[in-house]
Amino acid sequence: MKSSKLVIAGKELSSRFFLGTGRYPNPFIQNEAIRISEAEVLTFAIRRVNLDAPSEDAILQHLDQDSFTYLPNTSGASNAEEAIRIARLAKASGISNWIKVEISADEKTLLPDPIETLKATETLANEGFVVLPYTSDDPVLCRKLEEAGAAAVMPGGAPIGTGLGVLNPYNIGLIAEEANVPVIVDAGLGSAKDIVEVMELGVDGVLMNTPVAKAKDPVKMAHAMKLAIEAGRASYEAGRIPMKKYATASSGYTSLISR
Amino acid sequence: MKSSKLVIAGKELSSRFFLGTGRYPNPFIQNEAIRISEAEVLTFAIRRVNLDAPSEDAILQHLDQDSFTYLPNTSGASNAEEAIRIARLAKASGISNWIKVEISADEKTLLPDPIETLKATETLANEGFVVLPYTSDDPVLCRKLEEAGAAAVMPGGAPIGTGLGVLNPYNIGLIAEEANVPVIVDAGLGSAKDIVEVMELGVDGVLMNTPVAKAKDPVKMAHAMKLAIEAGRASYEAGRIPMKKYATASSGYTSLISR
Amino acid sequence: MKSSKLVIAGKELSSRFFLGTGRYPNPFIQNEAIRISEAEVLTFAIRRVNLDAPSEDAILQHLDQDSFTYLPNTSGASNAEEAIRIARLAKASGISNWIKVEISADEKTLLPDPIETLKATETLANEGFVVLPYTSDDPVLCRKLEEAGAAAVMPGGAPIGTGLGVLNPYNIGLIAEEANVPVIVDAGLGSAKDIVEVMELGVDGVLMNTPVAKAKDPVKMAHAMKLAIEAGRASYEAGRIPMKKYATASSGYTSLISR
Amino acid sequence: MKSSKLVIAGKELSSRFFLGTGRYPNPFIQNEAIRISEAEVLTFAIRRVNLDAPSEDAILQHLDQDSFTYLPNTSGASNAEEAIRIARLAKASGISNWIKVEISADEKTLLPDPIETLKATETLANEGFVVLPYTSDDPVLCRKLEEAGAAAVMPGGAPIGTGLGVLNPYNIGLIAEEANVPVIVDAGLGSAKDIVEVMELGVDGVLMNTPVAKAKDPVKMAHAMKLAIEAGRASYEAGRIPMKKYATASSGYTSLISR
Amino acid sequence: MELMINGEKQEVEANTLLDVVSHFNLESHLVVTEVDGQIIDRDQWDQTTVKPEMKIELVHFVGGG
Amino acid sequence: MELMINGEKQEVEANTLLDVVSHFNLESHLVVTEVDGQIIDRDQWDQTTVKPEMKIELVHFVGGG
Amino acid sequence: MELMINGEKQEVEANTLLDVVSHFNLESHLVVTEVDGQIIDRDQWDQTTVKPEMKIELVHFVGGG
Amino acid sequence: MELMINGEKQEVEANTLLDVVSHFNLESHLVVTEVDGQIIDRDQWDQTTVKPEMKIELVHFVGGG
Repeated sequence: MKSSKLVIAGKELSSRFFLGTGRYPNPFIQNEAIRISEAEVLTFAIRRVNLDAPSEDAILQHLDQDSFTYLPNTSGASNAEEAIRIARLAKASGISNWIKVEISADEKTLLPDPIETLKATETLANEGFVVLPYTSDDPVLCRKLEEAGAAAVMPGGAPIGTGLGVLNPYNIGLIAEEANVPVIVDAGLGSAKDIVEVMELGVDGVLMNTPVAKAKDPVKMAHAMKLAIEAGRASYEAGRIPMKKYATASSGYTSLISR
Repeated sequence: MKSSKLVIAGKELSSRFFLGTGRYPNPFIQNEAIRISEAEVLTFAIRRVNLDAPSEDAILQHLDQDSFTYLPNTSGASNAEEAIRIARLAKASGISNWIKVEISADEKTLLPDPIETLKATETLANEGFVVLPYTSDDPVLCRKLEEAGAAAVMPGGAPIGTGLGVLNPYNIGLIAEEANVPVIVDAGLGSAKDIVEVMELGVDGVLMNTPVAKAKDPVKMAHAMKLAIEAGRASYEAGRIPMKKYATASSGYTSLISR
Repeated sequence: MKSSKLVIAGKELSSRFFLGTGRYPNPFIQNEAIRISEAEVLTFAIRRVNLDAPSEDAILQHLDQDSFTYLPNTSGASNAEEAIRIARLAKASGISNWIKVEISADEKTLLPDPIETLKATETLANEGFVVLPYTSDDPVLCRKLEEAGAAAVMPGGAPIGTGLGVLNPYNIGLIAEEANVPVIVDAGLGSAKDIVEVMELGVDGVLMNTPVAKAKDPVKMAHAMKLAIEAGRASYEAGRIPMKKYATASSGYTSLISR
Repeated sequence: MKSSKLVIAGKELSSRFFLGTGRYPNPFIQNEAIRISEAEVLTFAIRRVNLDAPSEDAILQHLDQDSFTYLPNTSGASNAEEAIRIARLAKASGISNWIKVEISADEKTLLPDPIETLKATETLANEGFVVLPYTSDDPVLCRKLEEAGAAAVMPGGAPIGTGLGVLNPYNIGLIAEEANVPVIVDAGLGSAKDIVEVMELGVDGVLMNTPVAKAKDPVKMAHAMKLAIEAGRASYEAGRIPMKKYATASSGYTSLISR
Repeated sequence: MELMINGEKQEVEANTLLDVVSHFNLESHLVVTEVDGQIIDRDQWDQTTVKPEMKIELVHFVGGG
Repeated sequence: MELMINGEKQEVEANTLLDVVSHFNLESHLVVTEVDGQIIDRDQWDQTTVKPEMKIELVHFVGGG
Repeated sequence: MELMINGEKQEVEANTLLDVVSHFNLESHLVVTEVDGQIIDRDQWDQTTVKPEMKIELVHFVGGG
Repeated sequence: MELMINGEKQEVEANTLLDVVSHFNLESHLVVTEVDGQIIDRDQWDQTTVKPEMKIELVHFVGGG
């Protein structure tokens, strides 16, 4: 069963599953989860080196760098200026010019700042970054991000790490319907069901971290999510039946034995 | 990623997906859908031979009979007596002693009759049938069906053919939690999302017909549903994260660059 | 704004709100809540007199008996025989021949037993009781209860005391659509929203206890629920707008200033 | 049962229901609906006089101007500049300095433009308008509107006129929880249930038009919505019971007759 | 004599059911009685003789939903 | 003779149930038979004599869910 | 003279804005006026001279949500 | 000399940025450097002279979503 490929900024991706690299029990489970997930795009954060223990958290040392596309995020930024600075540092590493713009001023909800996110997206796109902004599910904002040069838009399903799933399927569906760039649902999903739900709404992919990293069995969950992405995409392409209020028999009522 | 196997009446099944054989565009698409679905259990109905064109609808001629477990249904029966008669005719064919008890008096909703379904289940179980009753999602009724000798219980997600999905996830989850026999969700599901949702509730399998047969592309949808079953089971076994009201960052807030 | 009246067994009721009498902080709050609720039908349970303190819980001493219709329940019964015995004791008190059949074998869910409930309903209806069975939301079972002589059917929204609301609005709506006797939603509702939701589905009334008795302010909540019943009924009678996928302006787009 | 009053820009309102004046069958039904609704705040649009029939649609001639607070909207504006112009024209009429900022560039969804809405809100608040912006349910945007001087924020439940209800109760609840100005849910609601749902989430009021004007019986629906507002507010203030997974009996299990 | 009342052994001096009800000061209460499985109406209390070991139920209404 | 087959009157020349099945070319099909309410196994077809007015059901499997 | 009123060319005999408003019998209506982008208050109508080609807006309230 | 590295005062003997990076044994790591707000590429480390009080950032990738 072949599915059409996802293409972002000219790069063809064979997986529609983007995986985060935070909060795993240990690097070995993380790498096994990454392997099983078949994810090609991995996200990271940028932080200061801990000068007392420099090698801690040096996440990339555990990975075969050639086989992935790296998507650093600007987490920790509370405005466009900070996000732009982090993006430039990430790019200077030489491993990727992709950037997930993530700007939040509210530590309780970590919800993205629409104004600052739009500013940063415009600036970074003009600097030649491949910009994937994490945004609210506001369809108008998503259109503006696209116009500002976003290579894809990444509306959240629910606040980061909540596992609440897709709070507003209507908006996500509307964004998928109207966008001219790929739509990747980012944040808030909790289970394989949530993934299939958004994929059936027509989005192009899903970015997840906590639901895999914090599952009882992260590796098996990575497998479940991989299958869910494929199931949801295939279901979307296969074209579901319409909903009906009343029942329809799967065999005719002619030739009944007892009539 | 191995998953534990589903066992019904001592028979170990390698697939948790039960597929119906009605309403496909043609036998060739049907057989391809069956093949792709990897379903082992197939359902059928019993009807009078059309004496003017005897070979019509002789469904089994298209199938390799050894590789499947056949689950004839008693559709068309409006009471226990009619269902029992149909069950005995099905068994007399010699191809299976499994029977899906399906009794409905209401052609608008095709909802199962709890009283007659319980009666027929008891009688047929005593006659040595492997009885899988299609039932409402009433947890007390499901327990009584189990006590009456059902080899598995098959609560409906929604009325047959509606594609409305799981109308009452709470009840389905409660049934899965309390049952001592396998729980197969039968009827009413519409999409791959619905399958993953019930599998994550802990049910043992799903029986589907219309959502595959009437999809725009039945073969690709059969593939989607197969993946959904696997995704949902793996997700259930991997143990999802709890839902939280507020957000949790996937990277710490120490070592932020701009603080 | 007049609404048509609810009539059960020939008795015209001016309120569609049935109120339970258990679990209030104290008799004074209970009576004030009852007064504010404007409920006409009150439910009770039957228990053994505590011989060490006979006057405890003698609920009726707090009420003006003439202004209410009493609906004793058979709570505690785990089969038809026990329910029938309790019903006869209740009737022998001389205060009411109405009975809420409530039969449950499962203390965890308190879900009603469909088979025993049907048996008890038939017997008691034949003995001249006005029978209002508490039942699951199985539409076929509700029809059978009606045929067995129920004066009204009382499907549960969710398990007793959970406050989960209407777990299956589809079934409740179907029951309201098909029933030839009044439909009173009993059990599981948690808030005023839940009441309006079921009333808009076309049910004839609601029976509630815990959501009022255990609210932070039971009297104010009784008021809220009373208003909710009226709001939901008026909304049902007024005929809501259809849902549409896309927007419609409330002013035309001709004569726009800036075009 | 007294409820605390809603105050906007120093004005105490005795009703939490804001009513729109578009799309009624005729002025007489409209006025009767307004009277029954007990709404104090009425919304209007500004359009060019039709020079061929000047008196058409001169809505205010039908109303007693002293008893209401008028809330003109900027509908038809597709950017801040147009909205500001319309606001100034509205104010020049001398009947109100309140303005509902409504800016949309998309005629299919009529969803508000977050960037332009924020701009217009800031400018108009500085000019001394009492600004109530219609906005998406993005909690961060609502906070920025508040900081920009909005007297209240009006997140939409769903796109205008769809009657889809509250697409994202989580966000609406979060906005109500965090806002320091009144929160009025505007647009997309369809029924009395939707009103009670948002009021129980803690919002301060609801603005509605189509669900009343286009109901089968607009006057009775106006009554239903008025009751729903009161029911929802009282329920919110009374403090609902928590949801529980399993049941709780409303009478104890001691002193059961049959044990 | 010894009676089984509400499931418990009780020592009560009584000839009739009325004596039993009075023993617990329940005449004025809305109490319903059952003797050996038979419901006895209030107006039959004084004509209902009780004998040792009889099973008597004294029930009433309590708050419920 | 006249038989009631699958609810309809049919004129069939037949001595045994096998003749009836053959008449409709159903020997090779997975067809199940019932005569006057009794299920007749395939291996009994040739020994089952049919008489006028007998009620015969010839059923098979069709697609279903 | 020719004026652009509400986006359409109109031939109106008028010296002041008040004449224009009167021309359409709108004095008694709750109408708001804008001339070449400037809002003109009602009490300025009679002192506001109109010249050919001026852009005039005559707006009012209509039903809306 | 005293430098402000990653927001903390540090006493480091260094002439060039490379010396600073080496001081913390980070040459082999995928570390990115910023000096007084200017990003300095790896190949400029040895030519970038550091002076007292300079603000230096040494950052790297960590796990994130």
